[in-house]
Amino acid sequence: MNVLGLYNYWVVIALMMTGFYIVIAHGNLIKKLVGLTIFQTSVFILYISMSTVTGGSAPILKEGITLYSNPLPHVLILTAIVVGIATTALGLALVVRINEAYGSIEEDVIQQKDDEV
Amino acid sequence: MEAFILLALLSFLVLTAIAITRLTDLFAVVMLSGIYSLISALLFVVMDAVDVAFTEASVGAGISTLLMVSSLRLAGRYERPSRHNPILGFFVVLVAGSLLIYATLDMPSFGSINAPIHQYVAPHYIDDSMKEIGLPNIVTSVLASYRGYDTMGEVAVIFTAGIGVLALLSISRRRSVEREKTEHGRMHEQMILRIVSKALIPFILLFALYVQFHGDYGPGGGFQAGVIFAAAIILYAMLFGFPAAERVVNFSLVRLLSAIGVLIYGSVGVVSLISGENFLDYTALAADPVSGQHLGIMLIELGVGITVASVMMIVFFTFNARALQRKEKYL
Amino acid sequence: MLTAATVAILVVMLLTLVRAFMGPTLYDRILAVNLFGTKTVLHIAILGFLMGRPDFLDIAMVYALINFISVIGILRFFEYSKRDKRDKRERASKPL
Amino acid sequence: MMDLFSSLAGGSLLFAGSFLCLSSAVGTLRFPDFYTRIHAASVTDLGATLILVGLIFYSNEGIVTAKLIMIMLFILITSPVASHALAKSARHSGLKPLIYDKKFKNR
Repeated sequence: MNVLGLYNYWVVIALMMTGFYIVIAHGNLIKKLVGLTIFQTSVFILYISMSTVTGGSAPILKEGITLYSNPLPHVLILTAIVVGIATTALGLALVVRINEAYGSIEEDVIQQKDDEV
Repeated sequence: MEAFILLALLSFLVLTAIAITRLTDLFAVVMLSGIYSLISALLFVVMDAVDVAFTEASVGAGISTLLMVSSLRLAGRYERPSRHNPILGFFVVLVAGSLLIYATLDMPSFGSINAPIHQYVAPHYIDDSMKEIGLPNIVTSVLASYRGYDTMGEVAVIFTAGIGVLALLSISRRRSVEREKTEHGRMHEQMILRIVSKALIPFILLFALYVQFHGDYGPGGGFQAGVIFAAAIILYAMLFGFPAAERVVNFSLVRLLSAIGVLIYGSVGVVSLISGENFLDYTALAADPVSGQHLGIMLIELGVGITVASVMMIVFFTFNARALQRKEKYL
Repeated sequence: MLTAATVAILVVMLLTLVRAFMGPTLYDRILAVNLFGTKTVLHIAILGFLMGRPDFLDIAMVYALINFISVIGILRFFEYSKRDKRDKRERASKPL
Repeated sequence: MMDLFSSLAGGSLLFAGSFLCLSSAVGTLRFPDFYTRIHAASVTDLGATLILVGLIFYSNEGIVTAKLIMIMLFILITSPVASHALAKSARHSGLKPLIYDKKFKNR
């Protein structure tokens, strides 16, 4: 077992858990979305870490270079980033509507108003 | 050296993430998340994923920050301290994290060439894509040709998200036009900024076109170019007011264009289907298979670029039209 | 020398990050974000030479561009509300 | 001879640039209020320019040099403008500079 070789993955898990903690422990909806973004980015880093080859180069062909890193995760993550911003935009739109309906974006307040009705 | 840079950047990321959890000023949180995204994009460059870094830089650090900030204007700036006990959440996170760390113990070590991920399709892409597609950028070949069907799904998702934002936040057109005169905000006094940006915008648009069409040979492509193009228009809108920007870019045309991009993508597939090949198999588009691939990739990248650019503009303009309307209602 | 410059820039990034964490006013944070972006551009440019493939400078270009746009965006949408008590506390900039 | 010259020139420019960047970062961290900090931060613009010019000596392809010059020009134009806009909007929103008057000195 190579401890240094797994360092990347451990940091990814630390980031993932930070994002997860923000999502479950904070009541503010925008903060939750930021937490979700952190979580999402940690997954991106996980994929890209797996695609890396030691001594390899970026997957753009050039004469004199033989070792390239794996292009497939790059493709998956590239599209995932753009889809991620699209879903974040949708989430923010929902937050704005919730704020208009309830006058707050705090989970507790929204829950309270729901209970009153 | 690379390992050291990686280590340093990863520590920066963890520090930033922890700082984000502790802050209650949401503006500061959004700014730190911008920094977070800059660091992660830098990390992608170090790990040889240049195309991903390109996308993360333009999308994560640019558009995402702008969107978050403009929705903060609609939803308030400060977070209320939570009344829940944080211990329970902390415990859940700790357990989940240690389980995940236990799972990583079986993973191949970082950068190992013998890892299973490098054994299946990747050697085929790296060795044969030059012969089959004829483009130096393997990522573009895989994105647009080998996995073209997948990318079409992604473009459709982006289009759907644009429609979703429109459905949630769109307002009646007449009312926002009435507000035209009062909307220039605090940017009116920034004369140097306005002049310099006005001079820069054509170059930004040109750069977007370069990224769009150079994506076959270097990092870049439709996704990134679309975002940069939209960013230039958004810059104009921020400095000269949204009504002025709507005179430059017709909003209903933008809405139409977002659909046209997906349509271009789909019809390239249908044309190849009619010519007797599989859906999105571009070899049918020209007599020579390689030039057919070139043509097909260029067309679908164009479709992607158009859709991404117009959806980004739609999202941004819709958020701001909403903000304008709210101002009208409450002030 | 390239290595030394990389290390220097990493140190500068750390210092800027500390400024971004500490604040105290929002403008300090915007300044830190702007500085951090410039440092990222430099880092990418140097990294290209360090890794032997300097043809990826387009990324550095995008960074410079996006950095500018996002700073303007934050300035545009940040509305300073005078009613806010916390802002008043922030407004008197304190020495370190 | 030319090689020696260019690596020497590039190295010293990189060194000077890194030094300026470092000093500006220390200034941004240590200075007492926003306006002095933005003053320190502007030193970075020169540092960045020096580093990019130094990198030109390391490049041996025309296109790389051209891109470096473009990035340099872009930073030279936008960075001071952004700082100016930042300072101006801070001033307009009522952020007061820290003034060392008697009362403050006694503290």
